[in-house]
Amino acid sequence: MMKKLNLNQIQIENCRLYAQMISSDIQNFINQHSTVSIERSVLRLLGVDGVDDFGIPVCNLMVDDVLKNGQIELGVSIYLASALSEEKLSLNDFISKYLEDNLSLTNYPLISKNEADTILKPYIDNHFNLIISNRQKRKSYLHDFPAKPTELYVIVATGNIYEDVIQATAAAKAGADIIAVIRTTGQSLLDYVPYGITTEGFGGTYATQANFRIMREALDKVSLEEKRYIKLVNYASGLCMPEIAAIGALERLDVLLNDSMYGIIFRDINMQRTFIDQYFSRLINAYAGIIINTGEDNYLTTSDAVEQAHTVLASQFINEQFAINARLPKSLMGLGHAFEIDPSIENGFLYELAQAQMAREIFPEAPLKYMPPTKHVNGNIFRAYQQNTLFNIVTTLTNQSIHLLGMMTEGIHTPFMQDRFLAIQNAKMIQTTMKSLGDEIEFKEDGIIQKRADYVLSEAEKLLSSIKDQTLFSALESGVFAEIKRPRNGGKGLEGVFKRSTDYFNPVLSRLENDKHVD
Amino acid sequence: MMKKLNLNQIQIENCRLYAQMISSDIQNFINQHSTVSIERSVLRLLGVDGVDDFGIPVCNLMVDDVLKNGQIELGVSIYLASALSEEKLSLNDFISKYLEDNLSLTNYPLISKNEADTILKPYIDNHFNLIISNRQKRKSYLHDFPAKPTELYVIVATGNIYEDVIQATAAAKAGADIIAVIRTTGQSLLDYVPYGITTEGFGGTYATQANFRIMREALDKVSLEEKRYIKLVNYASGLCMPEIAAIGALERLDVLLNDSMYGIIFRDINMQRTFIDQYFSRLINAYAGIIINTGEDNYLTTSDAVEQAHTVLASQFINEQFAINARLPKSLMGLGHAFEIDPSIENGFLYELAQAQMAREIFPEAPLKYMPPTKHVNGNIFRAYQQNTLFNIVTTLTNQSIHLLGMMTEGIHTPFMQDRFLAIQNAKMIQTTMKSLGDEIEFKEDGIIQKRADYVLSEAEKLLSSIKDQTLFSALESGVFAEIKRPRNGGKGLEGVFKRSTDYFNPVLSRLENDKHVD
Amino acid sequence: MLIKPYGDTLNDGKVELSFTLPIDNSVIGIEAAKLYAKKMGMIDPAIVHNESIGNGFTFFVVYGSVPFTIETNDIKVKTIETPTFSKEEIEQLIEDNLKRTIVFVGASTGTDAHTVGIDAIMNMKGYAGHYGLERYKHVDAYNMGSQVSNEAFIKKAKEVNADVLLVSQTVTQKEVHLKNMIELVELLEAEGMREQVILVAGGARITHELAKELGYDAGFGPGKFAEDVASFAVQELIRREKNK
Amino acid sequence: MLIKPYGDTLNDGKVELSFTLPIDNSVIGIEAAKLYAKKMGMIDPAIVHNESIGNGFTFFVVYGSVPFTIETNDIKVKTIETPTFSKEEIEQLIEDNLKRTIVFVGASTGTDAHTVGIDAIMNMKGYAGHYGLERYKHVDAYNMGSQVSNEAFIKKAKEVNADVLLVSQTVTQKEVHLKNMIELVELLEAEGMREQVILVAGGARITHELAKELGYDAGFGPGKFAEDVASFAVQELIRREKNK
Ligand code: B12
Ligand code: B12
Ligand SMILES: Cc1ncc(COP(=O)(O)O)c(C=O)c1O
Ligand SMILES: Cc1ncc(COP(=O)(O)O)c(C=O)c1O
Repeated sequence: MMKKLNLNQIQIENCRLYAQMISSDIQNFINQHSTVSIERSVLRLLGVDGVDDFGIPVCNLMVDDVLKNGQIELGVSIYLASALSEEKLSLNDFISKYLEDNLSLTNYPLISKNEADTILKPYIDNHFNLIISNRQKRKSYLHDFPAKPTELYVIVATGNIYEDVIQATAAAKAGADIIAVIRTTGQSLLDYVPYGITTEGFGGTYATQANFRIMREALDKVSLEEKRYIKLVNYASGLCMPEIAAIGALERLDVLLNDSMYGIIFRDINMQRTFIDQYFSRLINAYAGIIINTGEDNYLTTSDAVEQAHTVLASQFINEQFAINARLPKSLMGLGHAFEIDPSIENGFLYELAQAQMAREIFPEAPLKYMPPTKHVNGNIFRAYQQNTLFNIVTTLTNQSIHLLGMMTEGIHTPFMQDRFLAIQNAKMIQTTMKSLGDEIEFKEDGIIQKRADYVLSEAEKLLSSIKDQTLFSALESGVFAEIKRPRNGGKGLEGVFKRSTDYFNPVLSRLENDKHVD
Repeated sequence: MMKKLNLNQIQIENCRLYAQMISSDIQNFINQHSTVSIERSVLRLLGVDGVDDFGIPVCNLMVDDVLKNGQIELGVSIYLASALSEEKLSLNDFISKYLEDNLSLTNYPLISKNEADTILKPYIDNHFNLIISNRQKRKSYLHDFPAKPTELYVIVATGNIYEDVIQATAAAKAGADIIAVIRTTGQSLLDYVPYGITTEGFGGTYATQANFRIMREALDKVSLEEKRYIKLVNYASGLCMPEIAAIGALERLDVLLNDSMYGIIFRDINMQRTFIDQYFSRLINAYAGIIINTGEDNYLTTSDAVEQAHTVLASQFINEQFAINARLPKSLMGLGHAFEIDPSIENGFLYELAQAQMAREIFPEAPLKYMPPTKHVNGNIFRAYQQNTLFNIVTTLTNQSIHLLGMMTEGIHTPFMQDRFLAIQNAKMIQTTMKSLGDEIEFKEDGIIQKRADYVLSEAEKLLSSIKDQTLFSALESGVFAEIKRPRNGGKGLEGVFKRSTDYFNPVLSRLENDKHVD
Repeated sequence: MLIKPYGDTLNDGKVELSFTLPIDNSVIGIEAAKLYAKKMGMIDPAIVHNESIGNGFTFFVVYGSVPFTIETNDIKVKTIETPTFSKEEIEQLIEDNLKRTIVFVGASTGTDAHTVGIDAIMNMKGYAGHYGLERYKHVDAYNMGSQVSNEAFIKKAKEVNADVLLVSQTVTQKEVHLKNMIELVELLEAEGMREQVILVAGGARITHELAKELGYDAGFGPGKFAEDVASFAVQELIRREKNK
Repeated sequence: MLIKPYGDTLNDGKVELSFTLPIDNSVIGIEAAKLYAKKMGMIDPAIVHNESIGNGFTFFVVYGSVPFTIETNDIKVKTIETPTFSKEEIEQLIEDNLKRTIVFVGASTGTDAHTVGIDAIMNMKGYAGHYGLERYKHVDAYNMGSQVSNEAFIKKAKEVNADVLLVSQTVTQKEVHLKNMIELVELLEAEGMREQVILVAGGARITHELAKELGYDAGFGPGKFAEDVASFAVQELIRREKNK
C-alpha cells in the first residue's frame, strides 16, 4: 500500500507504546477477575444448553446457583465437574436431572482440579473441535471463494429471523458479502442470552443460538449459489459478551462486534465487568478465527466528528492492544471508524479522506470496519443517497476492508429491502467507475489532507499519553470518549464481577489462553 | 490554475493551427454569402418587429418579398432604406402602411448605399445603443454581485412562460445562478421566430422576444432579492440562429447556445446555411457580450463517450476558431463537453476526470460549459442522483465554469420543481464538502488519467489534421462528428442561402464587424 | 396470488412517496401532506421530510403502509406471443419460409429528433452487443433518421415497397407521440396501405399494449433489440402469407 | 385554498412513488405495480423503473398524477400557542414571574439509548448553536441519560421536586415509544403526580399532536431547541400559578 500521508512514524510508535501501557494496567486487573457471563460461557463451551420451564437458560440457573449457594470465586467449572463426578451422569443427563429435581451444584463434595480436568476434558474437546471444524469450514469456503479486499456489509433488522433470512438472501444475491443481523433494542442489557427461534424484536432480532444457526444455514446456501462466501455478523457487546462469542464460535459466525469499551460508554455497563468480559470473549474469537469489530464509530454519532476525530484513533490503539492481549492476530482486528462529518462543513470530505487513509496506513493489516454517515442523515432520502456515495468513494479510495453500507432511509427506519438493494448498487457503481482512482492520485505535500492527518495523530498521541498517566479507569470516569462519563463502580452488571480465588478453576480459559490456534 | 496532466503543448499548438486552417477555409465561403435569416436579423436590429394578421413576422414578409420580387443578393437593407426614403415615413409608420396596403419593398427606386446608410443610421444607432446599454446593465449587476467561478445552471421547460417564471424564481432562490428556458420541440426547424407571449409548448417553451422579456424581468427581480445576478439562457441554433441572437441581445440574454455545427449534425440543417448563420449570430453575441455555448456534449449523447472523446476536443478547437473569427473574446467562449461515460465501465470516472481537466487546461480562459450524464441515466432516480453526484465532483475538481446540473428524472421527464431543487442541493453539497480537493490532489505521472488525456489529445490532433486535408464540408459529409453524415447540399434551409452580390449592402454587418466592443 | 408492497415484512404494504405542494413549510403544510397521503390510501403516513424549496413550495417525503392488495392471477396483459429468435435463426426463417428480401423502413417521426433508439434497432453496429437490422441477411433496412414527417415516411415506404414500418417515438411530453402515431395510422389507412405493412412502434415509453391500442401491430420498449422486432415481423409475415 | 401536488404546472397533481412487490420482474409484475398505483389514485401511472432485486422481488419507481385536492382552510392542527423567547427573555420571565429556580428532569426513557436529542436540549453546550438548559439562569437541569426506566425517572423527579419532566424517545419501531410513553403517564397518575408536573416529550418522530394524544402537555420534534421547550414550560408554569 502506498504511503500518502507522510505520517510521523515516531508518533505512531509512541501511541502504540502508550496504549500498551494503558492496556497492560487493565490486563492485570482482568487476570484477577471473572464474571457471571464468563462462567456461563464456560458452561456453554462444555455443552450446557437449554432453558427451564420459565425460559431461564440453564447456564444462568447454574451460575446463579453457585453465586447464591457456593463460592463463585472458585469458578463454576469445579462445581459442575464435582456434580458430574458424584452423579456419574453424562452432562445432558445431569442437566435433565438438575432441572427435574431442582438440585444445587453446590451440594456435591468438591473434587480436585486434576480430577475435574479429566472429567471435563471430553466435553471441552468436543466443543473445541466443533469450533476448529467451523474454522476449517470457513477456511475451505474462503479457499474456494476468496474474499474481496473490500467487502460489502449490510444489516437486516426485521425482528423476525425468517424475514431476516429472506432479506439477507436477497441482499447477498444483490451483491452483499457480509450480513449482520442487528439485535433487538435492549438485548445488550439482558444478563442472559435468549433462547430458541424468535420472530418478534424491536429494531432488530434477538441474538440466539438457534437464530444464528438458521441464518448461517441460509447464508451457506446462498454462498454456494453465488460462489461467494457470505459472512455472518452479530453483536457480542453487552452483558453477555462472552456468551455470544461462545455461541458465535459454535455456529460459525464470521464477525462479532466486540469492543473493549463500547458497553461502558454506550450501554452504561460497568467498566470492570466490560473489561473482564471483553478479554474472555476475544480469546474465544481468536480461537474461532472470528473477526472482531470495534465501535469507535459510535463516538462520532454522539460527539462531533471534526473535533473528536483523535478519540477514534486513540481508541483504535487501545483496542489493538487489548486484542493482542487476547491473542487476536492483526488479520482479525476489525477496528472501527466512521464517516460522520456534517456535509455542510467546508472541506469535510478532505478530513474524512485524511482520517480513513490514516487508519489504513497505521493499521495496514487490519480488516478495518468503516461505518457510513448516520448522524447527519435526515429524512431526505436523496440527500442520504448522495452522502452514501461520498462515503463509498472514501472507502474505495482508501481500501477499507469491511464496508458497512449506508442506507438512504438511515434517518427514518431500519432498512427496507429496496433500501439495501439501492445501497449495494451505489457501492458497486463507485467500486467500478473509480476502481483505480486511489492509485492514481497523490495528496499535496503539507496540504489540507496531510495536515489534518498529522493533527489528528498528534492529538491522539496527547490523549493516549494523558490516559496512560491517569489509568484508563479514571480516564473513562472523566468522559474521555464520546464525552460520556462513567463511574468505575456504576453502571450495570457490577454485581456479576468477582475476584478469582487463588483456587479459581477454569479449564476453558486455560485452553483459550494456551492452545495453539488451528487454522 | 495548476497543470496536472502534463499535456504535450506542441500537440495543442498543432490542433489550434489545424483548426485555424479549417475555419479560415469556411470563413472565405461565409464572407461571400448571406441568408434569409441574416437579412431578417438585420431588419430586427433596425427595429422591424410585429406580425401580420396571419401571425407571420414582418421580417419574414419583407425578406420573402425581396426574395420573390427583388434581388436578395443586394441585401434587404437597401430595399428598406429605399422604401423609407421614398415614402418619407418613419420605420414604424412605414411598417403599418406596408401591412395595410400590401406593398412590396421592391417597388421603390433603389437609392445609393451612402444614402441608405444615412437613412438607416438612426435606427441602427438606436438598437445598437440598446444593446450597449444592456451590456452595461449586465456589467453593473455583475459589479454589484460578482459571479462565482462555477455557476449552477438549471433548465426550465414547462412550455408555459408564466409557469417557467415560477420555477425559475424558485430555482434561483434555491441557489441556481443561470436559468435556461428550453425551447419547444421542433422550434429550431421553424424558419421564423414565433411572436408574443406563449403558454403552450412541448418539452419546452417557445423562444420569443416577449417571452425573453418576461423572464429577464423576473430574473432581474430575483437577482436583486438574492444579491446574485441570475443569468438567462436560450438557444440560438436552428434556422433562425441570427435572429435569436438579435432578440437575445435586445432583451439582455446572457448566454446563447450557439454552436457552429450543431444545427448541421443534430437538426439536419444545411451546412452552408449553418456556417453562414453562425458567423452573423456570433458577431451579435460578441457585440452584446453574450456568452456562447457550443454543443459538443451532444456528440456523446449519440456516440460512445469513451470512443468518441477526441471528437469533442477536435470540435472545441474548431468552435474556438470560428468564435475568434466572429470577434468573440475567450471569456465568452463557453465551449461544451459532457460527462457521458457509462457508469458500469471500469475506471470510467478517471476518463471523465481526464477529459474535463484537459478541457480546463487547454482552454484556461473559456467559461467551459459542462453537461451532466443523460444517456446512461435510466428511470432509477436514486441511481441518477448518484450519477449526478459523480458529475458534480468532476466539475468541482476541475473548475468547470457553467455547471449544467443533472436531474434525477433525466430518464423520465423534463424537470419537476423538486428535481431541480434536489439537483441544486446535490451540487452545493459537493462544492462545500470538496471545496479544496482539486488543489489537494495530484495525478500520478503517466498514470491512467494522464495517459487517457494524452491519448485523447493525440486522436484529436489526428482528426483535425485529416479534416484540414479534406475541408470541413467534406468531413461533415463523411460523418466525422457523432457519426452522423450530412450532404453539403442536403438538409433544411439551403433555399435560404444566397451569394452576396458585389453590391451587397448590410450596414448592420459592417458595424458588427468593425465597431469597437463597448464594455 | 394476493400481493402487497414489501418493506421489511411480508404484506406490510410499505411505500415511499414524494411530492411538492404549493404551500409554505409549516404545520399546516405538513398536515396537508399527511392528508394527501391518506387520500392515496396510506394508513398513518409519516412525513419523514419536509423542506421549503422556495417561494411557497414545500417538498415532502412520506413513508407509510397502503392496505390494498392485488390479485396477480387476474392480471391479463397483451404481450407479443411469438418467441424471439437469434439473428441466424431469423435469417434461416426468412430463407426457408419467405424466400425473398424483407424491407424495413424506420424513422424517428414527427418533430422527434431522438435517433439513438431507432439506430439501436437498425444500424449495422447495433446496441449493447446486439447487431442491428442492416447486418441481417435477406433484410433491406432503410433508416430515415429523425424528424421525418409522416408523409415523407409513407412516401419512402411506397418507394421501396416496405414490408415493415418502424416508428420510433421518444418525446412523450404532453402526449405529443400519441397524436403523431395516430396520424400515421390514419394516413396509412387513407392510402389503403395499412393492411399491406407490418406497423411497429418503439421507444422508451412505448409498450406493446399502447401500440396495439393505437392501431399498431406491435410495440417495443427499453431492452428490446433488432432480434426482437425482426422475430416478430418475420413470424407475422409468414403467418400473413399463409393466411392469404 | 384548494391545493394539489405540483410537478411542473399548477395542479398537475404529479407525485413520485416507489415500492417493492414480492413478484418477478415481468410484464405481469409491471402491470401489478401499475394497478397498485391506480388503487392509490394515480391516473395513468408510468412505471418508469422496474428492476429485480433478487429472489422474486421487484423494485418499482412510478410517476403519475393524483386528482385529489386538499382544502387547506379546513386543516386544524394542534400547535403550541405560546411564543418562543430567547434564553435571556426566559431568564427574565422566571425572575419576574416565578421568582424561584425551575427544576427540569430529563431522560431518554425505556430501552431507548439515544442521548443526542436530550443532550441537545439539556447539556451546557447545546446543539446547533443553541445553548442547553444547564446554562440557563434560575434553572436546575438534571439529565439522567439514556435507558432510564420510567420508575427510576419518577423517583428522581420526586427527589429533586421537578417542575418539568423531559422525555426523549427516538426508537419508534413497532410503536415501542407509544407503549413506553403511555406507561409513564399511567405511573405518574398512579403516584398522583401528573398534575404537579409539566410533562413534555421530544424526539425525531414526536409531534405536538401525538404528545397531546398520549396525555402529555407538549411535544417537540426536529429543529426544536432548549429555548422552545423552556419558553413553553415557563409560560405554562406562570399560567398554572396564576390559576391557583
Ligand atoms: C440522447 C438524448 C437527446 C439527444 C438526442 C441525440 C440523438 N441523436 O438521438 C439530444 C440532445 C439531441 C436530445 C434533445 C432533446 N431531448 Co432528449 N434525451 C436524450 C436522452 C438523454 C437519451 C435517449 C437515448 O438515446 N436513449 C438510449 C436509447 C437506446 O434508448 P431508447 O430510445 O429507449 O431505445 C430503446 C428502446 O426504447 C427501443 N426502441 C426505441 N425506438 C424504437 C423503435 C422501434 C421500431 C423498436 C422496435 C424499438 C425501439 O429500442 C432501443 C434499444 O433497446 C433522454 C433521457 C434518457 N436518459 O433517456 C432524453 C429525453 C428523451 N429527451 C427529452 C427531451 C424533452 C428532449 C428535447 C425535446 C429537449 C428540448 N426541448 O430541447 C430535445 C429535442 C429533441 C426533439 N425535437 O425531439 C426528454 C423527453 C421527455 C419526455 N418523456 O417526453 C428526455 C426523457 C430527457 C428529459 N428528462 O427531459 N435528447
Ligand atoms: C446516533 C444514533 C445512534 C447512536 C446513539 C448514540 C447516542 N449517544 O445517542 C447508537 C449508535 C448508539 C444507536 C444505536 C441504535 N439505534 Co440509532 N440512531 C442514531 C442516529 C444516527 C442519529 C440520532 C441522533 O442523534 N440525531 C440527532 C438528534 C439531535 O436529533 P433528535 O434526537 O431528533 O433530537 C432533536 C429533536 O427531536 C428534539 N428532541 C429530542 N429529544 C427531545 C426531548 C425533549 C424533551 C425535547 C423537548 C426535544 C427533544 O430536540 C433535538 C434537537 O432539535 C439515527 C438516525 C438518524 N440519522 O436520525 C439512528 C436511529 C434513530 N437509530 C435507530 C435504531 C433502530 C437503533 C438501534 C435500536 C439499532 C440496534 N438494533 O442496535 C440501536 C439501539 C439503541 C437503543 N437501544 O435505543 C433507528 C430508529 C428507527 C426507528 N424509527 O425506530 C434510526 C432512525 C436509524 C435507522 N434508520 O435504523 N443509534
Ligand atoms: C461495538 C458495538 N457493539 C455492539 C453494538 C450494538 O449492540 P447493542 O445496541 O445491541 O448493544 C454496536 C452498534 O453500533 C457496536 O458498535
Ligand atoms: C448547441 C445547442 N444548440 C441548441 C440546442 C437545443 O436546441 P433545439 O433542440 O431547440 O434545436 C442544444 C441542445 O442540446 C445545443 O447543444
